[in-house]
Amino acid sequence: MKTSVAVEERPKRVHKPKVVDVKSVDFAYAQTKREHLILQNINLSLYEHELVCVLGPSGCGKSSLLNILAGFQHPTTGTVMIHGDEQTKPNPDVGVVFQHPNLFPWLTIEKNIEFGLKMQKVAKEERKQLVANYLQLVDLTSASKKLPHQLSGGMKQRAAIARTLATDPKVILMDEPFSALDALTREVMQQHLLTIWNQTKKCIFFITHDVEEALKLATRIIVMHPKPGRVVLDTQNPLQSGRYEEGTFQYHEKFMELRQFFISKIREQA
Amino acid sequence: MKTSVAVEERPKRVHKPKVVDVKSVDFAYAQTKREHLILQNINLSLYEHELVCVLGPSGCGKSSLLNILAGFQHPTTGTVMIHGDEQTKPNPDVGVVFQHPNLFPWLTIEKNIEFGLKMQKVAKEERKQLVANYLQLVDLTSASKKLPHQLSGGMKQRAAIARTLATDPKVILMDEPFSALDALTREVMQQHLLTIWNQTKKCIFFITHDVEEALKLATRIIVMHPKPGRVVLDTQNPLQSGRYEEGTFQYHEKFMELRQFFISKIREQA
Amino acid sequence: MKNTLVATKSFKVKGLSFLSVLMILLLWTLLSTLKWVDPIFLPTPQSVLHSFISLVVEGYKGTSLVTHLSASLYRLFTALLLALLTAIPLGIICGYSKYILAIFDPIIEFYRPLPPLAYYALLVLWLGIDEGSKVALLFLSAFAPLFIATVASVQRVPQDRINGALTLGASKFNVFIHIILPSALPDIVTGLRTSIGITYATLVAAEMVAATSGIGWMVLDASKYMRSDIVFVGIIIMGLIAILIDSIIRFYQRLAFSWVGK
Amino acid sequence: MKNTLVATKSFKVKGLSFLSVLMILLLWTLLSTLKWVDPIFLPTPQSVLHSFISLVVEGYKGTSLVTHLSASLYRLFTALLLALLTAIPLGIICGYSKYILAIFDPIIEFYRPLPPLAYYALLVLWLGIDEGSKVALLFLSAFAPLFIATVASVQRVPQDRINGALTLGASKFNVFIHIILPSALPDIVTGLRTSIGITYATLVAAEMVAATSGIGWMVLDASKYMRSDIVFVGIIIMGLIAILIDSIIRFYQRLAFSWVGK
Amino acid sequence: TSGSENDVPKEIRLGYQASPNGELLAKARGSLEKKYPETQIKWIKFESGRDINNAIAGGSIDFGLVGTPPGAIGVANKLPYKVYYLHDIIGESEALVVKKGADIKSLEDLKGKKIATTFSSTAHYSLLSALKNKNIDLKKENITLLDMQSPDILAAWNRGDIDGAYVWQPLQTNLIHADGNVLISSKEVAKQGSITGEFGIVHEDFAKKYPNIVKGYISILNESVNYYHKNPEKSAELLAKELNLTPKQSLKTMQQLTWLNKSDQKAYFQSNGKLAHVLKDTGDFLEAQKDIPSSPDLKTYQQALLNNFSK
Ligand SMILES: Nc1ncnc2c1ncn2[C@@H]1O[C@H](COP(=O)(O)OP(=O)(O)OP(=O)(O)O)[C@@H](O)[C@H]1O
Ligand SMILES: Nc1ncnc2c1ncn2[C@@H]1O[C@H](COP(=O)(O)OP(=O)(O)OP(=O)(O)O)[C@@H](O)[C@H]1O
Ligand SMILES: NCCS(=O)(=O)O
Ligand SMILES: [Mg+2]
Ligand SMILES: [Mg+2]
Repeated sequence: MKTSVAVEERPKRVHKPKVVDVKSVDFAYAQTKREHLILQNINLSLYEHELVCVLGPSGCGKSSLLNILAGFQHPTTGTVMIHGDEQTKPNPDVGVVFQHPNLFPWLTIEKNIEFGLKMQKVAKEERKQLVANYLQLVDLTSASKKLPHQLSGGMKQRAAIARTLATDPKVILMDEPFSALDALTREVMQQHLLTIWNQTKKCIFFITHDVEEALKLATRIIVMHPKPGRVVLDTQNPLQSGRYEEGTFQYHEKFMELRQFFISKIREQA
Repeated sequence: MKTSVAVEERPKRVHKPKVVDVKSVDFAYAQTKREHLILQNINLSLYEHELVCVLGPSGCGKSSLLNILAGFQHPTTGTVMIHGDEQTKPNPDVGVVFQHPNLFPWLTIEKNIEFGLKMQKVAKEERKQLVANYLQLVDLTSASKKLPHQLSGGMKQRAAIARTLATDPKVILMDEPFSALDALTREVMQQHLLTIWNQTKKCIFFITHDVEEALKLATRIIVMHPKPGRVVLDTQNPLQSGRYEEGTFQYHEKFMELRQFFISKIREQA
Repeated sequence: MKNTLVATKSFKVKGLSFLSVLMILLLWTLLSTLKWVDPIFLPTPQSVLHSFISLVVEGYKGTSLVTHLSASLYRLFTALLLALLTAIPLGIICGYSKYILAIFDPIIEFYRPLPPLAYYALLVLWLGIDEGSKVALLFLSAFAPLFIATVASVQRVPQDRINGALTLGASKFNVFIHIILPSALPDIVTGLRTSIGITYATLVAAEMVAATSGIGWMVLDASKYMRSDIVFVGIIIMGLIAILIDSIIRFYQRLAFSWVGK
Repeated sequence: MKNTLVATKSFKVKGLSFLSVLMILLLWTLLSTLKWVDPIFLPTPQSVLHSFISLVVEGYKGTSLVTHLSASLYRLFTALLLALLTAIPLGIICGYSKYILAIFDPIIEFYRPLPPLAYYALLVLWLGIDEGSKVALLFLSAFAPLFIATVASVQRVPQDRINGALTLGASKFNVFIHIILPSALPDIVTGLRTSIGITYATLVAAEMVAATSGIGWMVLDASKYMRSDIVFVGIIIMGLIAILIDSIIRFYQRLAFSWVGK
Repeated sequence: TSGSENDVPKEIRLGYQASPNGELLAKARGSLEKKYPETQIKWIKFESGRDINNAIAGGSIDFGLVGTPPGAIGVANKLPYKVYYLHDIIGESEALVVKKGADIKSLEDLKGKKIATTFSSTAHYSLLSALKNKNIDLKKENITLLDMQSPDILAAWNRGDIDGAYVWQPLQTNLIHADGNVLISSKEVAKQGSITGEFGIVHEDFAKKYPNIVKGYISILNESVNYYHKNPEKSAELLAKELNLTPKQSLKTMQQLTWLNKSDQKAYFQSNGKLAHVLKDTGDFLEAQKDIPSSPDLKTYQQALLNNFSK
């Protein structure tokens, strides 16, 4: 099916500081044959106060790319720079929010959020203050003394976001963070994320398989294709999320059109 | 938010045979207090070649209603009639497709589909023929000798549908059957379901939490509210699924409007 | 070991269990009191109760019941403590590195299924007839299940959890202390329960050679003199102690690990 | 019991395990051949091998090794067969009805943790010193774990699966035959493995009283004459048999239950 | 390094058996305790010699008492001990007792019966020797020999699990009282050439370190035997408690073995003395029975004897 929606194939020149710089990254899992490239020639720059959504069929390498950005895996060739330093191992400059909340189940919500601060030897008084702030930011002050299993899915995911934010990372990577939530909760969480993003002006790298979610959240949308994983589209979101207000954007005349465009783009090779 | 979409609050008088008749059903779980009604005063008639989608916030009693229709639970008061006979226990007149495929993991796909026929003592020759037909209907002929765990999620769910169809039930109940599938597979499965439904003209009772799915599939949409669970809206789908063709319906001028209407309807009390 | 089978015990279920115990006691009383069964084979409940009281008051063969019990429990817990101090650290290391595990794996896989009495003879030869060989036997029984549970529990720590801690700035050491240990602990405690169960089953065997005290020795000795009443008392005491020990650990598990599996 | 710890064995891992076994053999050879350790404590590998050959050729004390082995395995498998025939049907019934379970639960919960030797004394009293008491001891060891595994496996059959079968027209009887049994079978077989492990551990104890054959008796008898070489042979044979039995069942599990947990 | 004359250990651990001989009398009279008041004396009871072998191998005891077969096994296995004193030669104190109802009048009648004894002991040796002397083959005659320790034999006897038992005292008396008849005793078997006896062993290290204690204990044993000869009734009363028999029964059992004092030892311990030969014969028999892989030469047995008596 052909569409004629006009999307700019190059990201707009942004005058914000560069946070992440991926240069000609190839990647293959160690145990598999060298020829089985999972990612090929990835080049990508991410900037402050950007919210980049990554779309692509299952198995195209989205998570693999995120793992490399996080330092969980190492590129086979090429480099990843975070704020000018090469990324070699997981570190608090790069925060990660996983698909499942991944909280430490034996720690209260408060203690979970405090964990990163403690690891970075933030003084006790300051820690307390920061934890209180982030609890408030994600609206969990009243649940602070609870254990994760006593919270609902959405609350847990919010706590996970707060925990990541608390260590003040330069970039936040999120791997389908809301996919396990039910439709209504997901919508609430999207709101929350946008609010927080607008307040903290972080650079967020957000994987999703939901085109609608990408259109709602992203300032910029990346589409990947598999075998080997590569970026086939990298564009500003015409429905700039900055302008997002509930109940209005979905009536945007282009929404259905764009949705269809991205779906077909993802499917092209799948 | 107020909407002024015109939906008829009464189902259209349908001149098709009545399949299911729910009369003033109340329901409470045995172990909970009598006063904690899960369902209150449910009245519902389902007809042949109807595809009824049920929407409602989590915990409003959708699954409980389905369990009663299936005979897994018994109404505290009121009756459920299937083709004029009172529903007292699970039986092959009422087929069920669960949220997870629920296939018998030690049987091949073929044997899974054959299971119900065998239980009903269909002669071997006939069984073979029927299994072959249904395998073809759900496009699984080539996977017939495989065990369920060797199949993808969508294939498994298709096998489950074939297994249920094979016993030629009067009504098929489906509890969020596609919610565990990824977005692309789900769309394919919806297509499949509509094709099968059009071929078999079954009465299908379909629970979903996805408004879009309901609008795409249903001939009729029911909205339930919780505490106690009750039907608050029962209406024909203005985007008659009979007219569904890929790529066209979503451009229906009313789609976004209807979607918003149902979402707000579901949320009203949640 | 596992929790009592009947998980959520309704009043009716509890009542039935109680009735069942009652029926057994009744049957026992009938069979023995009416002399349908020879009292050497089945002592009367009265005589068992009487023996119990006299055991409490006078002890058995010049040693008080408490001394017998504490001798056995001392052996048991010394062995368990030794197992804790060795199996858990070694298990954690082996859970970390499959190469180190590969070194110990064949040894443990080989000796684990062996009947303890088969190597007890060797232990006695090596360590003598004193407490040494007894504790060693119990230690070997305790070691394998605890080691295996520890290895598995460490291997089971989700990589995501470790990665999560790393991105929050935890050092490798902190990951070990703050992530691996608390994650593995519940499984290790469950392993400890299995381990105690297996070790407890070896207790009487350990008191078979040249013991002069211990509840297991008491039962063995009484059986040689056909004192069925004392054998019964011993068995009942052992059963109750086992249930008590397991209950305590289960209580602790519920208290400390409410988050597990949720 | 569980699978060997090192699950996916790379070449390197296998090599290390092999090296580890080799090192132990080497150390053993050195310690014993150079007489650093007294040969009654640690016979030389040569003498153990020699004893093994002479056991195979001449047997032990007039009875061939095969006869000893088959005597032991006969006891073991008779007990297991009896346990299978009782624990599984009873376990299935108890898995179905928590009320029937409530009747048997306290009995099994009480006797399960008891050291087998504690009640062996009673069994000998009741059943005499012949095969009866030996098989009974092994049977009781086998029964509890198998019963518990069966109950749990039946309780674990997903209600959805049963409901699914009912809506496909299965009668209650058919649900039992076509759904409950195949669903529970993999867990029952795993329970059987545990059960065999526990029963095997009791094997030597069962051959302690008045046996005249059996691999366990052989080890015990040899130890009375300080024949450490034969004790070693016996232990090695027992270890290998245990590993063999477990491997066979594991092989069957992989073959028959490829669908489990997927 | 051998110890000085006056070295006294903090503790002496003795593994004993309830055999009605000089050592048991010394224990009953507390002679050792009196002689070494500063030393802790620990008496540990064993049911048979094989357990004493194990105990001394593991270093759990300093002194022990074993019969000739376990002693030969120990020497053949080069256990770290020396024989320092022959307590007694066994006579009627060990015997084959059969159930009155079992209809056993001679060894030939044992066909198809179940007989219990403690394997690797003097009793086992005597039983096997008696059968061998009559050319009775266990397999052919379907005789089942069961290995049990004394208390288990009593229980099995009372339950009717066995038809007979070759046992020592005090169990022998108990079995006779429970409807038992003596069929043959070790006295007769000894006459046929298979002598059994009970002797004391001491751990090599202990003997090296405390030679004077060994000498001291020998003199206690000598004194004990002499005391018995002078005061048999009084001795019987003392042993009655240890044996759990009446004084009268005790005296009878004491008379059923030959007590040997220090002067009697020479004949057994001097070069080419009797004891080494008895041990050698026993060892050879055990080798023929496949109980031990090989019986060493006579010299090895001779070297195992601590010769304190030829001087
Ligand atoms: N640990 C691993 N070892 C080897 N191959 C792997 C591993 N993890 C993933 N792969 C392979 O790498 C490819 C990319 O996987 P990845 O998880 O990055 O995809 P994805 O885009 O995140 O998919 P999804 O949308 O399903 O999460 C797939 O072909 C996958 O099979
Ligand atoms: N077995 C049960 N016993 C007692 N209460 C139950 C049981 N199952 C469900 N409930 C309660 O009944 C109510 C309705 O549950 P039900 O599963 O029917 O809701 P639902 O609409 O299907 O929700 P969802 O969209 O989350 O599947 C809920 O409040 C739930 O807690
Ligand atoms: N009566 C002596 C017994 S034993 O030492 O030979 O076992
Ligand atoms: Mg992924
Ligand atoms: Mg539901």
